Amino acid sequence: MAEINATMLGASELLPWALRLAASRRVLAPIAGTDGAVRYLPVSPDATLVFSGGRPVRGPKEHFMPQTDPLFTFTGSGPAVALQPVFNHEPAVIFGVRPCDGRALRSLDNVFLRRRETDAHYAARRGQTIMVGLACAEPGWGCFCTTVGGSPAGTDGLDLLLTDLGDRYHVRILTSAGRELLEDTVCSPSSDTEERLAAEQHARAIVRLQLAFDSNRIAERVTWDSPIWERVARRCLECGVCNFLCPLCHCFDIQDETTADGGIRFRCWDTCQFDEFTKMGAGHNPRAGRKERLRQRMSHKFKYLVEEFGQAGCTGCGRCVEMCPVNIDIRAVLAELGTVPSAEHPAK
Amino acid sequence: MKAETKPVEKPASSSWEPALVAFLCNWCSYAGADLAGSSRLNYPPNVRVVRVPCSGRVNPMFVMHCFKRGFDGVLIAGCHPGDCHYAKGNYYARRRIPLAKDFLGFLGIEPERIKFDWVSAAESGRFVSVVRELTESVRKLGPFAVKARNGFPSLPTGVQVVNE
Amino acid sequence: MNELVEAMRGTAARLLNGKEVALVLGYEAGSVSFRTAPAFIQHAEDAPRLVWNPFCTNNLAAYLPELKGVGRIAVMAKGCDARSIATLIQEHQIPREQVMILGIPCVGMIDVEQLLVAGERGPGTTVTCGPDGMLTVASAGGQRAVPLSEVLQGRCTNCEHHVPSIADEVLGNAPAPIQASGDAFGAAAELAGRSAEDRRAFWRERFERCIRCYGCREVCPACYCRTCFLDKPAPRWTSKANTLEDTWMFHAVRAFHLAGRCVSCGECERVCPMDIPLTLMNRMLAHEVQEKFGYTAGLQIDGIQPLGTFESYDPDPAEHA
Amino acid sequence: MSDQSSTVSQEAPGMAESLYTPYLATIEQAVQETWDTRTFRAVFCDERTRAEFAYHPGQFQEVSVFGVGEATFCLTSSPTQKGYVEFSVKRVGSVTTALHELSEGDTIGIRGPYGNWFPYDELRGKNLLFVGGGIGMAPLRSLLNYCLDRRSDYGHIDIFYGARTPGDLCYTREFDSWAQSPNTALYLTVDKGDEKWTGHVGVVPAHVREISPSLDNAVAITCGPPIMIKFTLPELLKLGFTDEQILTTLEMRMKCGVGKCGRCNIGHTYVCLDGPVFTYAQIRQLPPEF
Repeated sequence: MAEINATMLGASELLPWALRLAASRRVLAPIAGTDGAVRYLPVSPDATLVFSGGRPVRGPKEHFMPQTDPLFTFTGSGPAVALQPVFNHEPAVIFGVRPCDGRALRSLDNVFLRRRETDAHYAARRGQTIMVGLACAEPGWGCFCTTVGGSPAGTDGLDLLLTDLGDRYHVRILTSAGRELLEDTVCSPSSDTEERLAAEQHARAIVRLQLAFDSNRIAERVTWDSPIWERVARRCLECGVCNFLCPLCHCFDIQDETTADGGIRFRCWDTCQFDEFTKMGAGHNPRAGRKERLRQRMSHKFKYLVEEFGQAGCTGCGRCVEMCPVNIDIRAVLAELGTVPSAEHPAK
Repeated sequence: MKAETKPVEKPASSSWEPALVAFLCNWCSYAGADLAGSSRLNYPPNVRVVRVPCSGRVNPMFVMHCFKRGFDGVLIAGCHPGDCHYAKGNYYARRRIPLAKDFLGFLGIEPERIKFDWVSAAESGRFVSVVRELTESVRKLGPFAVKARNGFPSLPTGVQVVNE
Repeated sequence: MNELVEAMRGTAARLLNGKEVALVLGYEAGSVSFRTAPAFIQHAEDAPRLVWNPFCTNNLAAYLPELKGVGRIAVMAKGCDARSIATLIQEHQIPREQVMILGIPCVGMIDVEQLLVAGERGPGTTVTCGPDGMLTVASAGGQRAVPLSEVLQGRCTNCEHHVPSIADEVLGNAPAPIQASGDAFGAAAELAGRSAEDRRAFWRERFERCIRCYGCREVCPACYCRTCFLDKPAPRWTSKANTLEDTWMFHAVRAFHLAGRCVSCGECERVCPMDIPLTLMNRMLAHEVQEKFGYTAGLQIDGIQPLGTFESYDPDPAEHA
Repeated sequence: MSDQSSTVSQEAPGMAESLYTPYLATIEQAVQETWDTRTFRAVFCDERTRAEFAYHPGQFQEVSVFGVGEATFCLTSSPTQKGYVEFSVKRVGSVTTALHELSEGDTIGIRGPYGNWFPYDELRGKNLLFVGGGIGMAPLRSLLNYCLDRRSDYGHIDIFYGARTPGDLCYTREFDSWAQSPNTALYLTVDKGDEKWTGHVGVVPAHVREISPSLDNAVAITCGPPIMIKFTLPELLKLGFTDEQILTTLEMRMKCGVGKCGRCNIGHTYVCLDGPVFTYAQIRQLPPEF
């Protein structure tokens, strides 16, 4: 018998299902706070799940890469120091993951699992997390996933993909882990009409997304000596909004914090836009100015990662576009890079 | 004040005693506290004294740091107006500290946890009563950080101190 | 409004051609119709890039402290921006003669979050601003007209300084003042009226989601310290760990550093990706500073700010002890 | 709080150990090299680590002072020196300052070794020219002592070493043994001498030019401040070295040392993984951002 790869779930079943799953693992979903701000938080019976609208400003990245991630604790000082490793992980399910954020995990996987040695902290969380995706019905004005090879109904990195059909969800089953998850709820087979409705909804979202720039051979056009860097970087404020909201920016710092009888070594998000990111102890900074740092951000995403893994470090989620305080629109920069001639760095 | 101060250890609530920091100006209030000691006056042992050159030296950031690190109350004491060793340091403090107190109140720190007063080198009795007042009002409010488990501040989100 | 744009471009070209200034800071079209970008105009032929509309929200004063040495700079300044510049001059961050304030009478800036409703936040939406103060939002769902006055940013609804009080030139004709509909201290007063526990809970929920991107700090014209207390390795006042305490410390100290200096331009709150109502703290402090010391930030370019001075008759804590 | 229900376990099921947990080590000796530089000799606390911590000249490690943080240092000891590791620390920031304040017997953390290394096998039978400046001698010392310990494997060795003042020269206690090794020449110089200095005065590149060591079948290994490298390279090229015959080691700010934290990249090259040792030919392929 052929395996069923799609099913239907009543909209009212969603929260009860999530709560049932929460009995045995950590279950996160986009949940509104008292003032409406949405975050991926543990589900609770009185939670307001936000499944409509565009992707939340704050994505689920922090589940895999917590902003502050303890690595180990230490006690004692002087000659007597003892270390205690900390691994924060547990089986988890994340609901309402947009395809751009799901796809972003591929890029994080490349860095944490494939670039030489495996990062056990990330790997443990990644291996135990099931991703219940939600097809994006309302792309934001900054979105450009289709330009970089994604789709509002993309399935990369997801185990299930839900499509909102009003009173019910069309559920596409993508992995066996996703299939097992469905054993905890009541599903009904999808009809041809429902299949069609889901496909139409996907198509409607895709149609709305225009190609923002020519991503073909983009790495070759992200040039070292382009005059764009200087011009665009001039208005950059060097905050970390773009990097911290990015679903696949992964750079981190490692720091210590002391507690009453020892301390904790943790890593925390860091951003290449801050001056101190590459500043060395004696004061030399290889990326000394905002021009260098803007170039690093754009080049890392559209050149270095492409050269290393064959895939751009961007899924077109549009967060940096929409949230940049000074309207540095990565789409516009990349579109212009394709047109502005530049004196190339001799070696490249 | 050394910013790297270790956080206060939180004793079990049954034996809880307010943990207070007192910023005392070197010329008056510290001498007043010293006199209280040498006069064998009794005062609550809850304060950790930080000697500062002048009440004007007390950056409101110091006060915030105390609460951040889990203390339950803060005392700032200096020379009476007109008596400042540096002529006017305490006048600056008289603007900054009350404003900081109001502001911290806005963030949810009860005003009774912060005391700003004048204590001269001769006023050992006044020092004792100021410390007593603060200790008792903080005792009534209860511990700041522990209570704040459901309030504020709390243990770091996502950071677990495994030894706890 | 077109007249104003013409005046801006003409003035910028004149100043640059006449070598009166080395740089004109203004606004240029953004990547979408409801955003603009700060523009750095150095040549008269680039002056036509300048635009003006109710999306020119950035406070360009933020760029001034690090543009020392560039030469004289002309800055397009709304009422609030001009107050920021005045504060910078007062704090000796830029000499008065190095900055030419081109005052722009402002009818208020649009809160885009409020303007675009569900269905309009997607690709392809355009907003046009009519001369009558009406906005037309065209989206996949159709067209909609909204009066500007209904979608103003919070800071603009209670703005009392929409015409720059300190300017070398005021461009265009001053429009009818916006009727201040809100009380600047209103929301802060409401919070101040709650119990201490409620206030803790309120801030806890908001600070807890701070991602420490420091957008608020970077966009703030008054946050110009070369090394912020946050970045000092020793003493280390806040950890890079985004614990609640550290985030609390960051916001508390930052707000307090702005007491008597913040001009309520509201940029910190606008750029905050986590929607933390940062200006509540600034408003509360501005209100207290006004009440206690009778001082309003940004209305003068000389003198000393209230926390840098004192009066012998200031209220004494011992009196009510 | 109920939302902090994450489990804390010592080991992730089926997962490798954390890349970020250091080995504990004890400071056995701290030598004051100059007014701001100390060389630490550390011995791993765990006997197995002591035996298994194998490294090559040119590699680096992450050193922890618990409660202060971690910083990157190259290994300056030679793998032929068994039982301990050495690294030199110039006092510039918070971790280096904390290291300087430690005493013998204190515990530190060490992760590593990381990065690539000088191709000491390929260098066998070749003549070697070391050119070091200031603290830049630290990584060279590892290779130099390795070669001197296996003297017969290598050809002639010329060592150029310079610093700002005589007081800034590191490893002075080893100068005699370097100079007295067979078939080895040590050329010292300082930018500015003092009353006791009788040696050469002048910058390193000029010293190289003056001596103009004639070496065939040679490889140059250089490390020092960027300005020294900048002026040394043309001298080496004039001496007939090709881009492939010049080795250097690059320094970038690092946190993880294992290619994850994302700050030591020069273009798509991660210095922690693909470096720190590069030939000049490789460096010319990199964007000029170091």
